[in-house]
Amino acid sequence: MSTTEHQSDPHVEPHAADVAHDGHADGEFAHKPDSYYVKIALILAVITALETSTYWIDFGAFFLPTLLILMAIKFVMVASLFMHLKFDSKIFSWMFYSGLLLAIGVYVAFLATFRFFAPT
Amino acid sequence: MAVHTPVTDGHDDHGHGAAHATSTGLSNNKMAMWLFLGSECLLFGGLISTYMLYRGRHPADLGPDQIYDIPFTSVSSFILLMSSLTMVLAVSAASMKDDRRTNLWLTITALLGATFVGGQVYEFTSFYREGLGFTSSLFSSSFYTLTGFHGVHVTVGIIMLMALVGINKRGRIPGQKAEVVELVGLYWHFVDVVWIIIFTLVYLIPS
Amino acid sequence: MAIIERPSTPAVVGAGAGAPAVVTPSQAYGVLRRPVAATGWRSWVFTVDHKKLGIMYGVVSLFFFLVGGFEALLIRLQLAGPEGTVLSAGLYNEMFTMHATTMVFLFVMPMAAAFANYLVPLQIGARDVAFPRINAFGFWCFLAGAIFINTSWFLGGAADGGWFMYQPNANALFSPSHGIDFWGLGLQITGIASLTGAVNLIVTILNMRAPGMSLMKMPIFTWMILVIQFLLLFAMPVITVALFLLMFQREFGATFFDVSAGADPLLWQHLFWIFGHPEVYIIVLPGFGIVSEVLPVFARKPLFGYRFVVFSGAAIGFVGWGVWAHHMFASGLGPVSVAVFSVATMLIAIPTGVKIVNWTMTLWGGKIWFSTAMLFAIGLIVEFTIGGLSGVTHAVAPSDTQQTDTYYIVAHFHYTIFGGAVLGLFAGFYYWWPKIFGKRLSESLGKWNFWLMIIGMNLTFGPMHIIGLQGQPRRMMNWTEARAGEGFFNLGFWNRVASVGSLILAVGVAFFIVNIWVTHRPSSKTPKSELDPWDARSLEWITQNPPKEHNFDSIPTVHALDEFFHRKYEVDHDTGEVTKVASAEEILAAEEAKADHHIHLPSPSYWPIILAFSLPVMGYGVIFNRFLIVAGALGVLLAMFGWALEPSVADDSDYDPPAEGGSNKELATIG
Amino acid sequence: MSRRDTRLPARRRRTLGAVVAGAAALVLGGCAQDAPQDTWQPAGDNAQKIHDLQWPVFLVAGVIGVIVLAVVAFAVVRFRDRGQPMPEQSHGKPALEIALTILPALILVGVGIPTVSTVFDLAEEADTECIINVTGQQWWWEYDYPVQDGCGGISAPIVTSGQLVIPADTNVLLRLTSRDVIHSFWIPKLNGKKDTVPGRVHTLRMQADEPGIYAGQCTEFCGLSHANMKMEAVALFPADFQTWVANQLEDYQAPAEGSLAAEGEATFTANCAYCHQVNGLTTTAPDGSVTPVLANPDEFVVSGAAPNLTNLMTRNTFAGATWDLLTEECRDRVWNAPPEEFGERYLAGVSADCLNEVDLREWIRNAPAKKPMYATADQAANSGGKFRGMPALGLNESQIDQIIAYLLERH
Ligand code: HEA
Ligand code: HEA
Ligand code: HEC
Ligand code: CUA
Ligand SMILES: [Cu+2]
Repeated sequence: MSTTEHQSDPHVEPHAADVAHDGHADGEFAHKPDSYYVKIALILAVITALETSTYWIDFGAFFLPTLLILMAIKFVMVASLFMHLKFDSKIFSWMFYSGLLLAIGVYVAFLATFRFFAPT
Repeated sequence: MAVHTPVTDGHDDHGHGAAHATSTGLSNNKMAMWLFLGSECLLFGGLISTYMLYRGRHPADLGPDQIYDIPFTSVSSFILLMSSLTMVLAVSAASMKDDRRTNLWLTITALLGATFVGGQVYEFTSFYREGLGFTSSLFSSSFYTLTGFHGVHVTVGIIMLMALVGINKRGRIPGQKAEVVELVGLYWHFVDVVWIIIFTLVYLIPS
Repeated sequence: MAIIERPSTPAVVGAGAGAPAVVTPSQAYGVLRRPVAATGWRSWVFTVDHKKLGIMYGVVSLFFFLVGGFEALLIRLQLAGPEGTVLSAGLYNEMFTMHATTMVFLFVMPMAAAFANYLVPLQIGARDVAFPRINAFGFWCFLAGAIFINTSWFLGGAADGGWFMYQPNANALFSPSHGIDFWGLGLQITGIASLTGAVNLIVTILNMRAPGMSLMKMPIFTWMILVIQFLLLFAMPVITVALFLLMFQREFGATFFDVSAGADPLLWQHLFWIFGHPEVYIIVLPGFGIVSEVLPVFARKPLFGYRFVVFSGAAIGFVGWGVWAHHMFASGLGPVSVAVFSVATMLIAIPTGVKIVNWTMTLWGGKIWFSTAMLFAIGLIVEFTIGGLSGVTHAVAPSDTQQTDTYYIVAHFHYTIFGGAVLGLFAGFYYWWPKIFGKRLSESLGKWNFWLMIIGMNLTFGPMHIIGLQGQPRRMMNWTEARAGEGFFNLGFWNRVASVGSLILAVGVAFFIVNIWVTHRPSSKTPKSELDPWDARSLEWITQNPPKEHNFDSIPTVHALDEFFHRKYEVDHDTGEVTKVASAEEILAAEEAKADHHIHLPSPSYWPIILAFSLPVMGYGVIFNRFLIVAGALGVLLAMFGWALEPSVADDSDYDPPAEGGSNKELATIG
Repeated sequence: MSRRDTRLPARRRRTLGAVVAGAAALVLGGCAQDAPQDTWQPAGDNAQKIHDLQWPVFLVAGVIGVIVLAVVAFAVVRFRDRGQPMPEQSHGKPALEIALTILPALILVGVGIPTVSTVFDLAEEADTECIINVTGQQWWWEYDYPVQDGCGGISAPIVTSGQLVIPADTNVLLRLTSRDVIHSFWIPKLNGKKDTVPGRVHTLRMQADEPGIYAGQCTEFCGLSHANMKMEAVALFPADFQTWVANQLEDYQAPAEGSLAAEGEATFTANCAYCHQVNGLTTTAPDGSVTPVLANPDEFVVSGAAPNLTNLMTRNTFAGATWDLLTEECRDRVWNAPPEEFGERYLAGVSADCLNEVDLREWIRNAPAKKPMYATADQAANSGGKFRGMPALGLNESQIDQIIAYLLERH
């Protein structure tokens, strides 16, 4: 239950931070008005609607790239804005995205070695 | 009741969530959560890849194209997406120390999450009735494994949200209240972004 | 619930602080009273102290080293002559599977965790890790998983699919005993230890460094641990997925690897090796970190090219993700994949070479003191290089199709693992022993230990190069005269040499155990070690031997890499002359003089061990009786609930007000 | 504590010597001794390609190793503590570092390029003259020769096991698969190994310069009797190969009426033929109708296959090439034959004088006692009653006599 764990011993003064970080853990984003988040949610809702529309409307060759791009946009929006990565320390972005990019790199390479994704 | 007098020599040696006392100035808890989420990327990546490899391996009449109910899943995906909004509002309320609204938004988030899980349970049962058991085909096993893992994550999130509300009501969140809400929020949003990927790769892109 | 203010180490007790004062707390936390014992077994079982946990990690993994070594000896006994009959075919298969599993997951990895746990907070000037209870939880998960896996020996047989457990041979159809179920579930449990440990140590290292210790002033061992933890963080979930698929298949009828259902067995191989290759660097980097500390100390020079060593470590960690398929050159990947992975694998020789060069250059121009620790470190350079170079010959994919699954591979990885990781760990034992246990191990027994191990390992694993290139496949329960050949390279002779070598190796290892006994037996005359027995360089030596419960009376401020050295010595930048300006005792005294007044240490807890030991209950449930799953799950829930309600540090108000007058009084863990 | 260890330098020098000698020995290994699976004695194109690639790599690795050891040894001797003052606290020389990073990179480019080209070379299939399907199963190999113009022409399918017979100096393409778990096909003197994965077909090129027997072994761990899953490639001059093909396709010759072998035929039909196929074997029902005896091992064996025994006595080994069908003396005659005479001796097959009856009898009496297999009733319980391997059939000695007599005629 890491959520309730405390730092046991943060005896250290903040010192010249050697890892780049901008902004503080709390601060700026905390003061974003609720309407800001509602707006983002609206955009997300629209994108989702667009995505789902591919079920009814044929986008032809654009289908796959469009879906993937929309997915990536949604992902990044939630991560940057709702999860505050954009406002928070770069270290967090770096930790999360290194996991994500590693996962993408490794698993895409792995699927590629099968040459086909799903033979039917 | 003994009162602790802060030590004045600059060594803050007991620290309750003193986010600024760390070498990077960042909170331990939050960093731990982000690391954990980075790690989770490889977990879900593995499950998604397994699904991608096997999604075409099924009897002709029991594949993704026959089974999925896109309109239904779209609605439940939308609900999960909106729970991210209510979650961020809870975090925002918590950071303004507004307990009442924090609890309200947390509760709504939990309810939306529960709706999503309910939808998933419904989806699973209807698939099952159509003949798609966990062991029916490679497609079904990898589908249920992937979405099941996600469902378990959501469920754990719901438990955390409700626990948060419960503890919050008794004024018992240890440490910094806002941060705990934020941590649960990060987890919750992560579960949501994973679904964003699953929804696109699994449901929308036909095999 | 009483809070006992307890001076933990007599050395800390200020004048007059003899009797523990008892105060009444304002609040009672948690479901149960917290454990309070400061002595006896309870002080170990419920501890959250990183040093105690480190020692427990060490003791348990050393035990498993002996177990894994015992299994290896049985293997070598079986192969000492043709048509060996020491073990039956089935038992032989269990033996090498469990030998590898034990050595990798229950010895090297947790032994590295032992060093990391004990030393990282000390090296960065912290009083504990970031999440002490999670730390305790990790240890108990490791122990619970380790015991769980090994109980399979008594419950119908151990896993028999080889340590990479290729599918479909590991299906229930082809391996009907429960061994593989134990293996999969057990590794899942020990995996939790690795994952939580990774998060914990990364946060600790990034966030809890002493003032002034920038990343580039961080001791190199801590750096390597940081790299390893990132590898663990990202590699463990991959094996987790694989193990879940395995479990669903064996227990719940899924068909992930069942070819008749259309599955592709290569899925398992990819998942395993995506984990497995980073894993081999997880195995070796602790050793690299240790010798990077030991070599400078005994060459009396700073580590040559510290930055290069740091970056090459990170580079190894990174490139290590792109080469997994070199374990699959013969699996039928197709020429394009094979070519790509072949070249990628060669790349790894570059950063590793950087390390070898830097170690060698650290020796160059030094003033070398051949302590046992130093001998092990030099041994590592030599033996690992041999293993690394044979690794490069595997990387050449076409040659590897002649080598893979022969003893030539077995030779490669024992040279890298034993010659890299294990020799490094032994260097660490001898180097840090006085720090951890307050006494030096005997140097003369240590020399015996070293030379017998070096001779033994070369006699054991050296001939395996020949055996392998002569075409003897690995995982063979026996070999026959018919295919042994004649002349200098005949398999019979070299198998016998390897078996004799393994006995010498065992005697070498036994010397280590004897050394511990001789040093610590009740009647031992070994004196307490000096404060700074090796003229060391890094921060962990600015503490008592062994360190106080709270490590540092005051947190040192760091000005340089090799902080301790620079406090002891003054370096004239023009002449390069080095003069001693202070003794270790003086430096420590100065630090203790400005001791902090009010140190809160994290408090012991029941929950980590309860939570951890609920997991194997669930494991037995999965295998034998679904009812036990529920029982275990209840334990998990109860423990999580108790845990959540219990803060790791008591509220300020639960401590006595700080003592006036600046005595070195430590306020103990609450009860 | 001893701060100085004077033994060390000597030891280092000895190590150095040993390593140089070892490296030299490795290089010379190619022309040294006679282990049947030596990977340094290529006897065909493909193995030769690998060899041409690997010996320079070993040489490079050996030289690097010797240099590293020499430098370490020198440093250890030269810079040991002889009471000199504290050394200069130098932190490194970036130029040197960079140079020593680039150098290995260049060496690796030198290794990488031929590696890649050899990988593609070995994957070449266009020049194939002959195709053979190879199937692994616990714990033996089956070879089937599809009807083809290649291999000098094969007019009807041939199924055999244990020994892979190929025409010498011909590019043969093996199509590898498996019926149960993963195995790996490896004849070191002819090519590297390739896994046989159920559900997949992998290809592997084979070519032998000269007639002879080339030993190999399954090299992917495949369960209980992995160690007893061997195989041999037998190369014959193309003309001899044609003879072999013709032999394999000869019609079934029933044993002479009233002979021991004839009794054996009946015993075999009753006890063995439901797993083992003997092509052309028939059975006469009480009503006089004659039907071919078709084995259906899929009902009894997990992998669904048992070796085809039609021409058992044309092979030299049995049960995963683990035991000889030939007595030691006769075996040596074949294995040590000069290339020109090899074909003739091999094609002679196993005569009554040459039969290694001891091992064959033991096998028929109680196969699992000889070779660890999963072939008792309770072991089979978890696999739907099917065995992995050949069970003990509980035959009496006279039945075994009959069967041996019968098998001896399977030429
Ligand atoms: C500690 C563990 C460890 C380490 C560090 C390594 C390091 C390396 N390994 Fe090893 N490896 C294993 C443990 C390890 N390995 C294990 C356990 C297996 C088998 C698993 C199983 O099948 O059970 C295995 C198997 C294995 C294979 C698969 C073999 C097969 O099964 O067919 C390959 C193939 O490429 C390989 C390659 C390498 C390479 C290139 C390195 C490199 O990192 C080595 C780099 C080091 C050097 C090269 C030496 C120093 C460098 C210089 C002096 C510079 C100059 C050098 C050159 C220019 C060449 N290893
Ligand atoms: C950390 C990893 C590690 C370590 C340290 C070792 C150490 C040793 N290994 Fe291990 N080994 C592996 C990892 C490791 N191995 C792996 C991954 C495999 C592949 C498995 C597979 O194919 O699946 C393998 C396989 C393997 C094989 C090949 C088996 C086969 O393919 O059939 C052999 C054969 O000789 C072997 C031998 C040894 C020996 C002699 C040691 C020695 O170094 C051991 C030295 C230690 C001791 C000798 C202990 C001392 C004991 C005593 C002093 C007393 C006895 C105990 C009591 C009284 C309680 N190992
Ligand atoms: C239930 C099936 C089964 C029955 C019945 C059976 N066998 Fe077998 N036999 C096998 C299998 C499977 C193998 C391969 C075992 C191995 O080598 O691992 C085998 C192998 C052999 C071999 C070696 C063949 C080769 O080419 O390597 C011989 C000879 C043989 N059996 C003879 C007999 C005889 C004679 C009988 C009857 C008396 C018999 N078998 C009955 C299943 C069976
Ligand atoms: Cu077949 Cu090993
Ligand atoms: Cu590897």
